Amino acid sequence: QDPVTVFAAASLRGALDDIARTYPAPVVVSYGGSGTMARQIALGAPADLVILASPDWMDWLRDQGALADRKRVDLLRNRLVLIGPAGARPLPNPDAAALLDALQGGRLAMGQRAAVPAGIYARAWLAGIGAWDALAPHLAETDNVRAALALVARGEATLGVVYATDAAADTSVDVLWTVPEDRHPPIVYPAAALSDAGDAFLRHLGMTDARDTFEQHGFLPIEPAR
Amino acid sequence: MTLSVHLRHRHGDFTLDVAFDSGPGITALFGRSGAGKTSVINAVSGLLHPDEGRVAVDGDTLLDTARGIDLPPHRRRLGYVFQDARLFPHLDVARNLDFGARYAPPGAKGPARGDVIDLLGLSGLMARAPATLSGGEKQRVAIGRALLSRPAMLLMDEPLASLDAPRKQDILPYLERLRDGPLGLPILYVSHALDEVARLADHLVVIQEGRMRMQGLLYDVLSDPAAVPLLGVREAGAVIAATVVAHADDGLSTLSISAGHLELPGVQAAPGTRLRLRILAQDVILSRDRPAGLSSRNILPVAIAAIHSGDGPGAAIALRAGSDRLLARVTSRAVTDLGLRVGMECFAIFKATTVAPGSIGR
Amino acid sequence: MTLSVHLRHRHGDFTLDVAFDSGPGITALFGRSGAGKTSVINAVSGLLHPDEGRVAVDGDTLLDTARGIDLPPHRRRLGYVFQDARLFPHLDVARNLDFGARYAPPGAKGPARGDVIDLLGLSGLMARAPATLSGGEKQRVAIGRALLSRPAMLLMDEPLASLDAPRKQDILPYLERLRDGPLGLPILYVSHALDEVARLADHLVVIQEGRMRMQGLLYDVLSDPAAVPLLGVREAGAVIAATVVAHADDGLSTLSISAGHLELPGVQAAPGTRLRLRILAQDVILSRDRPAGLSSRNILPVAIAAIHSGDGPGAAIALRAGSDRLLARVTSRAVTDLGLRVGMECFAIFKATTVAPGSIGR
Amino acid sequence: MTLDAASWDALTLSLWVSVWATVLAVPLALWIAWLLARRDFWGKSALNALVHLPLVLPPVVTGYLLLLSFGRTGPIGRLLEQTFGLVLSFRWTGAVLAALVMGFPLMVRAMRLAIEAVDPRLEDAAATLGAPRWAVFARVTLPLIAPGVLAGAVMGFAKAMGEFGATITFVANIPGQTQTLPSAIYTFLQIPGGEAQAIALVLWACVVALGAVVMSEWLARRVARRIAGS
Amino acid sequence: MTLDAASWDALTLSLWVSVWATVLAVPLALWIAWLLARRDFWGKSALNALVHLPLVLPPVVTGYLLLLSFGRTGPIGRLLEQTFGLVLSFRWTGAVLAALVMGFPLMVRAMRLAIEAVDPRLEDAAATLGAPRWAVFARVTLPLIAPGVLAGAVMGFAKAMGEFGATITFVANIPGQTQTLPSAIYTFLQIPGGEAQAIALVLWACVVALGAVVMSEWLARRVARRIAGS
Ligand SMILES: Nc1ncnc2c1ncn2[C@@H]1O[C@H](COP(=O)(O)OP(=O)(O)OP(=O)(O)O)[C@@H](O)[C@H]1O
Ligand SMILES: Nc1ncnc2c1ncn2[C@@H]1O[C@H](COP(=O)(O)OP(=O)(O)OP(=O)(O)O)[C@@H](O)[C@H]1O
Ligand code: MOO
Ligand SMILES: [Mg+2]
Ligand SMILES: [Mg+2]
Repeated sequence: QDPVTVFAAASLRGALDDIARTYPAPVVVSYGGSGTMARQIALGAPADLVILASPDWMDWLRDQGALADRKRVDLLRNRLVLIGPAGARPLPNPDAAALLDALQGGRLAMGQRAAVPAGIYARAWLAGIGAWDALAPHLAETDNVRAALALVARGEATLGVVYATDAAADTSVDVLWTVPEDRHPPIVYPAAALSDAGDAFLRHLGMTDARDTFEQHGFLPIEPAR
Repeated sequence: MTLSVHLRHRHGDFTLDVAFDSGPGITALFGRSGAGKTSVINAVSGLLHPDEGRVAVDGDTLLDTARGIDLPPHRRRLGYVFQDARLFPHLDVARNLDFGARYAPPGAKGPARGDVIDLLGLSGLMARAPATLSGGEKQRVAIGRALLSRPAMLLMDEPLASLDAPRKQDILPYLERLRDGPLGLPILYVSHALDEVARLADHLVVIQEGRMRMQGLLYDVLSDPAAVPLLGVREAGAVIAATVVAHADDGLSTLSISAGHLELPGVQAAPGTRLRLRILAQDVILSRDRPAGLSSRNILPVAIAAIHSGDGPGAAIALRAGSDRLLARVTSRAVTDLGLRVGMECFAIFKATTVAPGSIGR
Repeated sequence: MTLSVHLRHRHGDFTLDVAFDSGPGITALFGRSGAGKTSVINAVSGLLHPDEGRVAVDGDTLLDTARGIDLPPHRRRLGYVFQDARLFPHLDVARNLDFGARYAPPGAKGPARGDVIDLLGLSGLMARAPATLSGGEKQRVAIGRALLSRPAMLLMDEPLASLDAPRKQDILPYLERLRDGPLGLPILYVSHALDEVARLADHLVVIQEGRMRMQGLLYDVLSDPAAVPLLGVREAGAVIAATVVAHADDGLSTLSISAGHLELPGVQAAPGTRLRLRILAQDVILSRDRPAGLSSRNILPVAIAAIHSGDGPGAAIALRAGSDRLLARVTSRAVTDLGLRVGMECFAIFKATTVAPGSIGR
Repeated sequence: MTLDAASWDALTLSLWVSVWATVLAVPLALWIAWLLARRDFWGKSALNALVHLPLVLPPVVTGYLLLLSFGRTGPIGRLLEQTFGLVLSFRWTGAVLAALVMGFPLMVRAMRLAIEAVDPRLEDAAATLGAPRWAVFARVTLPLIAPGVLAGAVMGFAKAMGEFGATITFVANIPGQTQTLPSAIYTFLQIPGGEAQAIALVLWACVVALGAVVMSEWLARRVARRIAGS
Repeated sequence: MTLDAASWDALTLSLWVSVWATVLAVPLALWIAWLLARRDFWGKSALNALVHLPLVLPPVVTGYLLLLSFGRTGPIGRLLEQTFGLVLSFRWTGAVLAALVMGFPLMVRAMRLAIEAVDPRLEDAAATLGAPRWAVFARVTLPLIAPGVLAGAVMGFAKAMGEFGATITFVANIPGQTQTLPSAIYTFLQIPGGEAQAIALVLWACVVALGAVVMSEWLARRVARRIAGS
């Protein structure tokens, strides 16, 4: 039986691997950055299903005509959190001054502001609270969220903005504040099937068991699927 | 075999402009350091591409810039013994020796491997890396390597300069045998040692500062008093032909030359063999009367053909001995004291031991 | 200056085991190809670390394996002329020559740069890259480079083998001047050419297959009939001391030796100078009676000191001429015919031109 | 240092890919190195520049360029598929290509330096002994540059083992098919708590590549010793 | 090929970082290359292996290891900060370190091959002329290996221009401070429609690095011509 090939955003790895194990057919998942994968799909990657961390890239794929008339769904949600080293004092609803104060001359780690989805969301939040200009000189932007997490975990950066899923798993960081979902564009993981096999697996991901697994890994289900 | 070389080439300030044609046997290229000897031999081998020129061996044109012919070195079949040995550092002596064998045309003749190894004393060195050889050992391997590639002609650039006298004495007769034996291997031989040249060469080409100064049969060039300044006073001397007559029990051999008989020690050739004797001008003593009671046994009646007095205290005397020509160098004072003049008959004395084995060629 | 060398070293199958002590002046190391000459000189220079040994120059220990002393080459101040020239390919001739100057101790004496360049004929080559030099030109630059590093001693490994005879004749007297002049530069000189050795050396060390066979003052070794087989029959000959008496207008000079007077051409030294004459055994003719009417002007009364008959057809005759010793090589037949025996008085004849400029040392 | 099945797959795939990349690249690199070292021709600078390109560009860009040209819709990729049925993108074969391209400048440089150090007079000597040009190369030049070729091959192999950006961009990160060791390491680093496994993989990468380095040193030393004699 | 201000900053920063990385690495690489080529010592294999490590490891891992050791909380980073006041993380200095480390194996290899090709008999000759060991190196070995040193420097420079993974992991991507050309290119590639700007930057990267390649060739050719004479 041919395996189902899934191209998925790297941050989904833990959850998706667990779910794949419960699927009757073999599933292989190629993890990568959203932009890279979108281009690969557009250039003929042999994927049955693609799950990105960025609606923008899914829109781009659609514009390229790569999705044909296949089904596209928003599969999962995630939350943005402000983190600091373990034991740091919570920082609810901070403004620019509070953030600068908490940085103590250090840096705020986050995904690259324009390229990494988590960075885009972080920027939207900071801009929304009028703190972007003040904080911009104090950022440490990375090429993926995990690298931002590592900077905080290693004590290189004082604060960081990452996904709740990332923060939950690392004991050397604490969540100082969870950014309300209305302060940034919705963090959704859009998925699109590219074949019948992909379609079937996508349906499996919508089932209760799978959704439970995602939730165990800190993801939030999308309210009633479509 | 004929070798025809016409070259014109510039390296920086130095201009090479040499032309000579020579017959079969060994052609010696003689000249001072920097005269252009290596440049000539490189052009013959195909390693130097001269500005203009023609090189032909036995009528086969190897190079002709006018006609756009320039055979690559590997198609010229010339075994080259370089001035620096140029052994392959990654191959042991045996593999260096055997390097060229496979490229020889199927029927090519050449000396037997075992003979070459024995002659050059290489049997103990076969497994050695070139880096561990002494200077002379390297050069011997280089000679063997060139011979074993079965070339149609040998090019040798001062091949014996790093060898000691006894080893030279072993190798010189072997080169003669190659030249004279069934192989009839012609050799273009570069040297600044006139004793080697006198012994080996049939044809002599003298170059000086890139230009050809003299060329011709060895016998003619060496007995020409005009060559004395070119070759150097100490090195001048005639070469004459002799035939072995008999060997006595005490080791002395009798040889006949056109003017009479000579007694020489240590001659290895069988009776009847024709040899070449080199008699250096400075080794000949002249006497008005036939002297008696001398340890020297070789006394020939000669006639004075010419007297060339140079700038220095010496004079070169050309002698006719039978049909041969000899050269003697005496002091001007002796010319006066003995009243030497052209046409006078007198006696030439030279010690039997004077004619060294190295000067006897075939 | 004294040089003391004691070495024991193995390379593979070859064992070097050499010990000699020599006085001031030039010490020649003579031996066949592969005898171990380069190995000895390398150990002296510090480039070869022998298994065991001691090297001292003038009492300064450069190497003593027993005491764990092994000065690095750059602290030995020995100018080494290599068998292969080893010029620095990235430097032009001028920069090669000047390479060592800055490392000489401030007060070190040495020949003037201009003199070295003139003598070696390098002035036209100064801007050239080593790769464009001929074999002989490279070697001349190498000699100049070693001299200009102002060494305390020179090591020369067959330095003249790639040079033509006239160039050798230019350089040999210069080496003598270095040795004898204000610099008093001692030289360890490797050669397989006995004429160079006879002319230059004060001390002679003969090695064969890695072992020292003979050593001593040049005069003693060369006039020892026992050395004849080691040095080669053609090369044997005594070296004697002479004093210049006068120069005549016709270019002949009169020299006095202990047994009388000689007339030689082309002697450049001023009256009163002491010279060295090499008289090859094979160039000496013996006569029972004083001969007359010969072009040869040098006839000395001698007494036969010993007769060594070898295996071959020749015999080595040791002669006493005044307080000097001469060596003559004659045929065994001549010994019989002339009735030569020890103690007999007779005459030794050798041509004035026989003693070549190259064999006259100081 | 125990590995799960997927990691084992990644390790063996990386080995396989690296060996192939090295084996395929060596002759090509040797040829280019020889051209650059010994020949003068029009466009030599351009060739030299092209060879260096994968070094200069961020690996992701190289991977993207590979995808554009060697992908199934790219000009070369289409040609290869039509004529040889060879598909590179998203296959292990593509991983070989990516590794090969990324290691190529290192190989060419090492080999070129080695070729430039060969004394052309030895090659001349071989020619006078009758050896045609290819034989001179095979019997004189090649043995003399063996240490450089080996050095280049090891560099290429090591680079192939470590190549990530171009590979993941060109052939993605499909376990069992295109997931090489570096991709697997990257993937582990993307999940919370994946560090331990990532470290195990890193150690394995070190073991393999350093084994290759040590082996090549040993070989090079043997060659050098033979030349020095004894 | 017109660039916005941020891209210009990235270009000039990359140049600055690459020049520094090259200048700092050359002497160190030369020393290590000399040790590996000419000395025998305990731990030589380990040193050799260590030098190759950045080649073998995925760049991100190297970056992570740099962060662990040279970060402000890392053992070496803390030491550097306390004793010299030198901070590497999030500074251009850290980008220099990352570029240096990544290019190091390439440099060492090229230089080592060049050193191994030098005839030690020439060094012996220099010693007999009185030159102490460092002078032999400076006046004989170094000029003879100049083409190899140059080759190594160019490889290191090119690699520094192209380095991405280790740099962004170690010093992140701070515009004007640590955003190098590859980081900028990567960023553009991750934005839908960013290709045009990415291509402009790629072209600039090519121009700079290939300029360096061509210049080094020209220099090397001059050296070679001087040795050949004329
Ligand atoms: N590339 C070059 N540029 C300038 N001059 C050169 C070049 N190559 C050779 N020469 C000169 O040409 C002359 C002839 O050189 P060649 O090597 O032929 O001499 P040779 O007769 O073999 O001398 P030797 O006996 O010393 O080996 C020399 O003076 C040499 O300096
Ligand atoms: N590494 C080595 N391994 C084995 N044998 C060696 C090694 N190095 C030198 N030899 C041998 O030692 C002997 C002496 O060599 P050396 O170079 O000292 O000779 P040489 O007297 O200078 O000879 P030449 O006049 O030919 O230069 C030679 O027979 C040589 O083959
Ligand atoms: O899924 Mo991402 O691209 O690591 O934020
Ligand atoms: Mg020559
Ligand atoms: Mg020697």
